[in-house]
Amino acid sequence: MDSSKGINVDMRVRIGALELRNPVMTASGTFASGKEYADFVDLSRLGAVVTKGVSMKPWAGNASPRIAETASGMLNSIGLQNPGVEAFCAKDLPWLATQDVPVIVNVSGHSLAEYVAVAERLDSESAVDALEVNISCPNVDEGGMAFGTDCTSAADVTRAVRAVTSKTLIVKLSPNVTDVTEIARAVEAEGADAVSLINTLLGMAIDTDTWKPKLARSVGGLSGPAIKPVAVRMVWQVASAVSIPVVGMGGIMNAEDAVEFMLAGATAVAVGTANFVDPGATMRVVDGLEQYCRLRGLDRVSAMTGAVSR
Amino acid sequence: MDSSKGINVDMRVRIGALELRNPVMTASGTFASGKEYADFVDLSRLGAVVTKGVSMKPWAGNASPRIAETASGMLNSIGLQNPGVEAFCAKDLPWLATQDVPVIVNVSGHSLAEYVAVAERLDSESAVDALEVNISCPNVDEGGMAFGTDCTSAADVTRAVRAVTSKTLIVKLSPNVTDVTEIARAVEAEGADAVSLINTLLGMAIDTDTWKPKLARSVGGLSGPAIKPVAVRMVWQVASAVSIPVVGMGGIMNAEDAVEFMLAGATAVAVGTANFVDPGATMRVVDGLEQYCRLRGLDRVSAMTGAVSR
Amino acid sequence: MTLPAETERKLLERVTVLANDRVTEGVGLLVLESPRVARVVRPGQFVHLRISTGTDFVLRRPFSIHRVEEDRLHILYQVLGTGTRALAEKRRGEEMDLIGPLGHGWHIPDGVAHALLVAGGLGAAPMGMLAEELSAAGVAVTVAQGAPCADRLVGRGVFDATARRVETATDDGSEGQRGFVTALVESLLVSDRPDIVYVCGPEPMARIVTAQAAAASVPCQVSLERLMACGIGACLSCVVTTRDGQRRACVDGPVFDAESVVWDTSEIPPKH
Amino acid sequence: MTLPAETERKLLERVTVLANDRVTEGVGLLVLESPRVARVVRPGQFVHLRISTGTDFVLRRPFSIHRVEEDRLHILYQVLGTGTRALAEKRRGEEMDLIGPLGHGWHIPDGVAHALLVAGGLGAAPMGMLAEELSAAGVAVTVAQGAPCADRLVGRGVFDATARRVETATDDGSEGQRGFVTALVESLLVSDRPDIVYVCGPEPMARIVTAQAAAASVPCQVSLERLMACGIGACLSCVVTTRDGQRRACVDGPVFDAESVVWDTSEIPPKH
Ligand SMILES: Cc1cc2nc3c(=O)[nH]c(=O)nc-3n(C[C@H](O)[C@H](O)[C@H](O)COP(=O)(O)OP(=O)(O)OC[C@H]3O[C@@H](n4cnc5c(N)ncnc54)[C@H](O)[C@@H]3O)c2cc1C
Ligand SMILES: Cc1cc2nc3c(=O)[nH]c(=O)nc-3n(C[C@H](O)[C@H](O)[C@H](O)COP(=O)(O)OP(=O)(O)OC[C@H]3O[C@@H](n4cnc5c(N)ncnc54)[C@H](O)[C@@H]3O)c2cc1C
Ligand SMILES: Cc1cc2nc3c(=O)[nH]c(=O)nc-3n(C[C@H](O)[C@H](O)[C@H](O)COP(=O)(O)O)c2cc1C
Ligand SMILES: Cc1cc2nc3c(=O)[nH]c(=O)nc-3n(C[C@H](O)[C@H](O)[C@H](O)COP(=O)(O)O)c2cc1C
Ligand code: FES
Ligand code: FES
Repeated sequence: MDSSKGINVDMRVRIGALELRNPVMTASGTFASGKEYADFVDLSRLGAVVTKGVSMKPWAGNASPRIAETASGMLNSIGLQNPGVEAFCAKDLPWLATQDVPVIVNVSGHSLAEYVAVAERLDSESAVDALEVNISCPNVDEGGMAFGTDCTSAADVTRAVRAVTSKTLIVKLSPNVTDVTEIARAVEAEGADAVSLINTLLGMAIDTDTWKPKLARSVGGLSGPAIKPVAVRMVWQVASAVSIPVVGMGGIMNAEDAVEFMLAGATAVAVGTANFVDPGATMRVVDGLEQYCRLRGLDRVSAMTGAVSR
Repeated sequence: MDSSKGINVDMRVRIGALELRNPVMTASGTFASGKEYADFVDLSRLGAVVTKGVSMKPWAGNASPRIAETASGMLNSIGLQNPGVEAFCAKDLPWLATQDVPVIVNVSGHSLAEYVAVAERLDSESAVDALEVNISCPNVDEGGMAFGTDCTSAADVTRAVRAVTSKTLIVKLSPNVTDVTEIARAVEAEGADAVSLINTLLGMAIDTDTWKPKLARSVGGLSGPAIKPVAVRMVWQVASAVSIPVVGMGGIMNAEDAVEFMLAGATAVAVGTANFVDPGATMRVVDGLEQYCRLRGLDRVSAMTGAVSR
Repeated sequence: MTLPAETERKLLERVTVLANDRVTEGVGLLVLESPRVARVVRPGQFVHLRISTGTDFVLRRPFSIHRVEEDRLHILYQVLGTGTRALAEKRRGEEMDLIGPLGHGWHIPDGVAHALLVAGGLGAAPMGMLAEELSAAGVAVTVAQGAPCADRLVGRGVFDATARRVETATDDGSEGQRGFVTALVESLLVSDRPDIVYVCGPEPMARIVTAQAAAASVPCQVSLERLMACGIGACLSCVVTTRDGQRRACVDGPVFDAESVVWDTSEIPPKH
Repeated sequence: MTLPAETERKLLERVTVLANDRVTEGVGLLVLESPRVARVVRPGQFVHLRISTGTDFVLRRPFSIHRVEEDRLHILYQVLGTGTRALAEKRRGEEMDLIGPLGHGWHIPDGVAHALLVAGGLGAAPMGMLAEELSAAGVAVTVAQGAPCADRLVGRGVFDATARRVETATDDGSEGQRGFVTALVESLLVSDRPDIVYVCGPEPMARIVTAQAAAASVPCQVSLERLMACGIGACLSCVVTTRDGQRRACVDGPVFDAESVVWDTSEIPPKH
């Protein structure tokens, strides 16, 4: 930081036991394990890498087409395709361990037992700094979102994972619910160290030429700028309902969007769809956040968290 | 219809006891009672006019600012400002009665009693063809959306209004729920003749200059193209969950969007935010739908309803 | 005096950009060929312009008519956000569509002999045509114009051509009196004894001028900006609180009798 | 023969439009000044182009490199939807950014002496550079090209300049043989006895050619199109089912060993 440019900004934020050098994470599923972005992103300048969802056994994911573009957004129905936790530990983790960046592994499951098994398997991996338990994937038939749309099952998954992991535990919430604060409180009560939100909104698009859904799976998850107002609202609601940190995401394209989420109550943010638009998007958000703080005379980024006036 | 351009298309659709000359309605709150659009729209060429929400007593609505633009959409927190049902019957209805277009009055309430009172008051008005009961307004503190996010209260309102009206009864559903089909089934069971959806998604935007919410009320309803994928998905889900007709809306900007909703299962559609973009939008949707049918060799527009392949 | 009445009919017109030039840092002058609207627009009315035809930003943008020259509309605009940035990119020959003429413009009561026009910043935009009509009708016009600096005193051409007297104030003193335009108003109300005050500019300034005019017992009209979706009276996004209840800026305004305005927090927050 | 290897490093390059001209109804040729990518791109690779900088449509669009001329990339594109319509509007001098070079292009095995290139419609796009490299390496090139009509036989320039033989088929018989290109392939496999077949075009056609090549025991490579979000291997939106499991078209393809492809319903639905 060049002092001639003004004050030094303390960019650090804390999520559970984890101190991040800045609040900018990658959103799960949009950054793989980071290797693909290494030509565009200096991983050591990220707050954290959040990996693609990892399950116990390999998952093939859904049929194609798996994406569709929509106004200011996109639908995806990837369906958590992944090679399973063993392959992840064998291939991705060793590489990530060399990258000087906190690693948050996104944990998927078809069943409560699978969530627990993945969490347990990862607990012994020193390269893993935190788990983000995805109870909000709209793209799998069993499990996924079903766990995140009901307080009891959300609490059950959190409790069970909490019991087997000593790592920082983040639970990722679904926006496809009547009252997101209720779910947030339920997972907080079971020992989640933080919540992250939002996962994608369940959506659909139909091809008016072929009269078929644009996604082979019919429905998928909506992400991108289109959903930002819904995401900001939910972060704002949840931040005042729980006392654990909130990781905000949904449509963040630039630093100003990240500021909006922090003002709404997010301690950290994640950049998802924007990585597809600009593979270096995370770097621009990091730099832009720091620049914003400097221009506003803020000496720490965390001063923005929840600072929106009521 | 010029026969040289191909087949005649039967554009009529039926919603309860109401036969519409085509499936294109206006979305409540975006068209007032139509007078303001008379320079741009031939009202007699609409399927129906759906009025702004009408309550028993005059409502002042919310503080300003009441709108904010978002990516491919907008937030509004108008808050059902209206002069009350008496003023509506005295000023708007007589004018509407001369317009040769079916009139659907959007009914608002702070309480169950208010919904009933408005419905009762309108039952004797011959110029009113149908009621659309809005149990999904995200912009009022009591009533509004609270009724539409819970099966029991949605059923209660429907039952109570059904008891006092002989008119076609449409219930307007909120998208801010975990399972929209559950609410749709509940109102169907209580005698709704149709459901309309979606009302706006609850959203928020924050001004990163002032650190204040962009809307005076903090949160508001998201509409426009951004929400179309969510709307299409919900129409698709509801259409296969109930056997009453569905009126689809949310982000319809042109005829192709209307086709998408019909394929998903809508019998009729409503055009909202698009009226602000192009005050003649409804006319273009009517003409475009007919043109689309002609090009595809469809002799009736209703052939598209629910025709998306599974 | 009898001036043509505002038209009742709103038009949707496809218009061509004839020119779009930078006037000063962050301000442009857009000239549109818009014969149907040009024929009927009255001072203080506005048009609702569709800048994007994509879905990125869906709303139209309201702009006052600064002047009319034959079938051409002149619009003075400040580059602020998404829409005006895109507007500044429009090139000669491009087409757009607009709805207009909209709203209730300035009213010139019978018997007015001397008018004071108070413009703060881009508040000069809706006042060009007003100055022209007043002076054409034989009304003496004084203009008090304020801006951050000399460059930003936009619309000078028409004021110099029509007003008997033009006084300026700049925040940095680069032209005219250093300080706020309200200080000019204070003395002009005394020295020039206008029969009427017309004001447009940032709301805190307009509010002070309203009070100054009231204190001097001079009738005052103010043009207000509100966020607008439809622009034609249907959506209720643009309400202004008045003594007679909530009024829509797009049809009942943008010009209001200043004394009737209840100044609240509904103004649009200023941009940095 | 030794050809330069595909580069491992992906670049984000800000490029300038040097030309953007209509080639035929609904097809354009975009020439971009892109020195860094031009230097390293290999035949069959593609770039991921950011056409809009607004939020209206957020995804990039993938386009093959048709040819390279010094530091210029030539892209042949068909106007289909939102993105390509906007692309067709780009004028000389405008800037865009692209990521490239991406993907795994055509492979030229050692010992190939005679290659058959089969292009259906815009399938000619990724084959220009291939034809050039093959012929520069002394490989005899036969091109079998199909299109709806004569006009749509795009990329003819480079094929005529490099191929020993060019055979065409059009649906309407307006040039070459009437009917499908697959009929040409059937006879060329016999008459020309190629050592290798390269194919790109609509998937049903590519599938038939794959089978024809297999029946003739000639190795075959196919370039496939999939919907792509990231274009760099991270999002898994572009998977192709192969005998070795699901592969990403953007990094493991777009060129695949045709025999390994399991033809399913994941192709992009054709547009009207
Ligand atoms: C009746 C009327 C007449 C006007 N005449 C002029 C004029 O002659 N010259 C001029 O420069 N400006 C004028 N304005 C203001 C002009 O409309 C805004 O500057 C413009 O809409 C900003 O758009 P944007 O996309 O650049 O800003 P953004 O902030 O990106 O716009 C976001 C949303 O806020 C609205 N908005 C932002 N600022 C304003 C504002 N000050 N007033 C109304 N809406 C706003 C936009 O229309 C849009 O809906 C007028 C406003 C009104 C209501
Ligand atoms: C590796 C690769 C190379 C390609 N090379 C060329 C080329 O050289 N010339 C050419 O004309 N076309 C090429 N295409 C196809 C080109 O990408 C699409 O035609 C283009 O993306 C359509 O965009 P659109 O906005 O006009 O269509 P829209 O239908 O509006 O696009 C909507 C979404 O679907 C995607 N999409 C639609 N059609 C296709 C398609 N056929 N392939 C991939 N994505 C599609 C778009 O990228 C976008 O994400 C290539 C595709 C791939 C995957
Ligand atoms: C292609 C794609 C794949 C995703 N995969 C996952 C996943 O594996 N696990 C998960 O928790 N979220 C996943 N998400 C959701 C994102 O992490 C994020 O919550 C969402 O996209 C909203 O952020 P955005 O608008 O910035 O993309 C995925 C999103 C996209 C677009
Ligand atoms: C400014 C505005 C006011 C609205 N007022 C009402 C209302 O009074 N009653 C109601 O049921 N819906 C109201 N709505 C919701 C619309 O009728 C519609 O359900 C929603 O906007 C989605 O459609 P759209 O995306 O086409 O606008 C309003 C929407 C807007 C944008
Ligand atoms: S802008 Fe819609 S009522 Fe004024
Ligand atoms: S496009 Fe993202 S993995 Fe291929």
